Amino acid sequence: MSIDKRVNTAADAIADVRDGAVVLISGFGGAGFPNELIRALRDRAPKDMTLVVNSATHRYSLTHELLEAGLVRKMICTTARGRGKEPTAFERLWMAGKIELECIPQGTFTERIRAGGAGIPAFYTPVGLGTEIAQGKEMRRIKDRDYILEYALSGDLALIRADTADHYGNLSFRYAQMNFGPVMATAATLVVAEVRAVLDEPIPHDRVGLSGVYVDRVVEASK
Amino acid sequence: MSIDKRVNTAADAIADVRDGAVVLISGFGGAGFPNELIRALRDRAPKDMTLVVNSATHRYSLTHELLEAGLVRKMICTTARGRGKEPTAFERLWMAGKIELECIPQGTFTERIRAGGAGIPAFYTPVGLGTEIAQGKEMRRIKDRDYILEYALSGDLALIRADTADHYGNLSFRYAQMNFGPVMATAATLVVAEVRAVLDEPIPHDRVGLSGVYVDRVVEASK
Amino acid sequence: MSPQPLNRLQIAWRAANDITDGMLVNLGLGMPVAVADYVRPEMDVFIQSENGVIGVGPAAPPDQVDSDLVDAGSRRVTLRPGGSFVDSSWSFAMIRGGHIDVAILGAFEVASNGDLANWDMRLPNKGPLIGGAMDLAACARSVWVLMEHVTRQGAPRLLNRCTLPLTALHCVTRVYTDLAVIDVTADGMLVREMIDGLSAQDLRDRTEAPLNFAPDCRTLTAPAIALPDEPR
Amino acid sequence: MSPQPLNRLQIAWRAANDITDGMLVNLGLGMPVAVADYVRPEMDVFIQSENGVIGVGPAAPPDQVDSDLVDAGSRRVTLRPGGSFVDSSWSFAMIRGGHIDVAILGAFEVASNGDLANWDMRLPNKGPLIGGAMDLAACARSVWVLMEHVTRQGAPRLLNRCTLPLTALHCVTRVYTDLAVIDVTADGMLVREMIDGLSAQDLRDRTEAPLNFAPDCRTLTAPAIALPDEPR
Repeated sequence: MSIDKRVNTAADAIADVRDGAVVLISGFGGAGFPNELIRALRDRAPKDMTLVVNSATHRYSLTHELLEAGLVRKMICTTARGRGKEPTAFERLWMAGKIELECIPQGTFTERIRAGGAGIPAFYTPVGLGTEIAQGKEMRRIKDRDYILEYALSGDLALIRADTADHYGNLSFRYAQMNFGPVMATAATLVVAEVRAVLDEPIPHDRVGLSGVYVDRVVEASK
Repeated sequence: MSIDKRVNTAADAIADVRDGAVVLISGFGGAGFPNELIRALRDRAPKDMTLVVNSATHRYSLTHELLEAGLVRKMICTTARGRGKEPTAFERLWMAGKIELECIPQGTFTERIRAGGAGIPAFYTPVGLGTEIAQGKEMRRIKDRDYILEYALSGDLALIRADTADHYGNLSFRYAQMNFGPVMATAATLVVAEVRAVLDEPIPHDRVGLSGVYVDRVVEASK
Repeated sequence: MSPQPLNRLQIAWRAANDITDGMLVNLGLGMPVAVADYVRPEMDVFIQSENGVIGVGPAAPPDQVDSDLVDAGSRRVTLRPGGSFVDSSWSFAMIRGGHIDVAILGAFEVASNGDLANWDMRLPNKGPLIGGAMDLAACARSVWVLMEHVTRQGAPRLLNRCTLPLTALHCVTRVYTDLAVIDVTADGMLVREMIDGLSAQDLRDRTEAPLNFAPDCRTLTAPAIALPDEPR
Repeated sequence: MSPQPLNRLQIAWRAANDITDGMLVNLGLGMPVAVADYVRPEMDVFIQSENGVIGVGPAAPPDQVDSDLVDAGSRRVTLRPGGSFVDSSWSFAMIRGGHIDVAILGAFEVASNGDLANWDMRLPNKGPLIGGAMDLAACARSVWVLMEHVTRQGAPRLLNRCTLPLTALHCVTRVYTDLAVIDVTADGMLVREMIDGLSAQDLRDRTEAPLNFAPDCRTLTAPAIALPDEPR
């Protein structure tokens, strides 16, 4: 067992993240939030981070703790609106002009991240054409239809949540838990996965949802 | 059971293919060739087809029968060289000037097909830069590196091979069998899958390798 | 008897009636989600959700709730037979690639050329919410809109031009409101159905966009469906 | 004693010795495939194959052959512990995205600036074969080339400029031949190891590209490895 990506604590797993880091965080629709890693990141408290996360503040996610701790300089997301009438942690900072926002279509969000991990520096998409999203972006006509040019997105650190891991870093996911996890893992320099359980045996090949070649560290959630 | 994509024979499954069709055929490294569908296509004998297939003639595939029957006008592939000293069916036609060839890098091949199925009309890639592949293609510098522009590729018919299917068209694959099957299924107007076994019950969600929403017809291989 | 507008669930019911066998459908937040409850039982339909569910089933009963089995709106759901899951890159490849037969979306405004505004009401103190709306609107084969015909203030939502930020251009193919069912055609808006007791002029009074009426324009009806006492 | 060039398997052995723990490696057809047999046992290495195998194991014993468990060269293989499979789009996203630590490739020619020609010898009667070579050469973090130092006709393969069609520009980082191990640096080719009994001038005579010699240039040695009687 030469390759062993298991780490004891969430704190250890993110100990070397630096100020200014671009951090990708998985989770969507209530599933797949690496909340123990997010809390460890808050405790580690790197400054001026850029977060790449679907929802700026989601009620099942702890990203609001990073925001409230004043650690986030910029948010790249697809949803920055809270549900209730009360403004969210993000909305308060944003209205106060204390945080930069890049709110983009969800398919463009995930495709830009995939591109970042797949060696595609830029691609054309029809999504956002004729809307605010297209402002300032290059347009191009291809076969009688107009498209806008979007660029790859990648980061320094990806925090993702899965169901199980093995010591090779292979991950399995449950139901709709995977969402942005796999693409984010392809697009970050350091990839840390929080899982329900780290297994002693390798995950069978047909249960691997993301190969361990993309994962640097795995940590078992405490609960 | 309202949705039922099962078809009795390979001949029925490809009965409506037309002359001039662009046909995507899965298979790579000996696995995933839909050979009964290929033979049915030869018997159906549409003319002037364009084949989109990794290997122009592979010793485990029957594409050579389409070539020998004179049904192929153009080949889009990544490998057009046979193993032995004897020229392959493709090489004979090609040397005689009877077939058009577009031989491209394999990653560009699969990414162009993915793009065709994913609504991306074009993308930039570093692959092929400075080679014959780049000739006549648009180049662009992005962040200090040069890239070439590649366009999406899609077709009229995809023939793919899988292990099992259910009546919804869901497919499961064995080992390295999937290769080009999933992306090809996203990029063709009509998708036909040949499988070892059509199951009576739906494939469990965590065994589905390709969702049936991409598959129009499934047929059980006779052997 | 004064004309009786449809309620939200009746609008969803009416849209559900146009769903045909084997369709792959995406349902937006709000009114569209209710469409699932009214798809005719003989129809075999797959509902896709942006977070990667292919084949969303009914809401999970309390004893079957699983926090990993959710839809894009964070509802705890079930999976229908034959359903499966993909990651977000596959989910949006499916959407952007034109594999969704119908996206059923809520809207603030629809223009007579099919332009849609449904993502940003410019509310004070609230951030933007795009989510998957732009991908769905721009790339689904058909886009059906479900909305009240006019705003709470009585202003029309079917306009010559949208005033709110656009979601996508020329995308809406059909609109279901509490008053009418309207196709968006190359020649503008064509009323297919209208509730009983409403005149063409009544509808035009509530609509900024020019309206044509189909020669076979029918009465828009729906069974009685009670609204739950839901917090909005 | 005249200098004893390495045979094909000894070249593979020598390259295998530079593989370090945890590397993700892709092995090209021909000589590179043999590298797998000589990776030091204490190294834990994943071999990726373009057809979607992550963790290619040894060739399948006759009683375990499975026609669906193959590598990109159609060899019937096994899967190592912790291995898994992806489809071609993921496989090449992995390659093009720079996730392969080392691609070990055969070659016809390498230029002193690292240009590689390995896909088309312009043989009469034979079609082109690109496969995954261009993706691997252009995008792997390191590209190691394994080849005979000169052609069968005695012409050098390490050139000022490639004469055959290029595979990728400036990509080769290291070359293993039957005579030497050579790094391709920003300052040209740097000889790291050379077989016993060969002089610097002897090597230069067999090389068109200018050669620098590392101050600590060592003797290239390998254990005796017999070539099988293989049909080539």
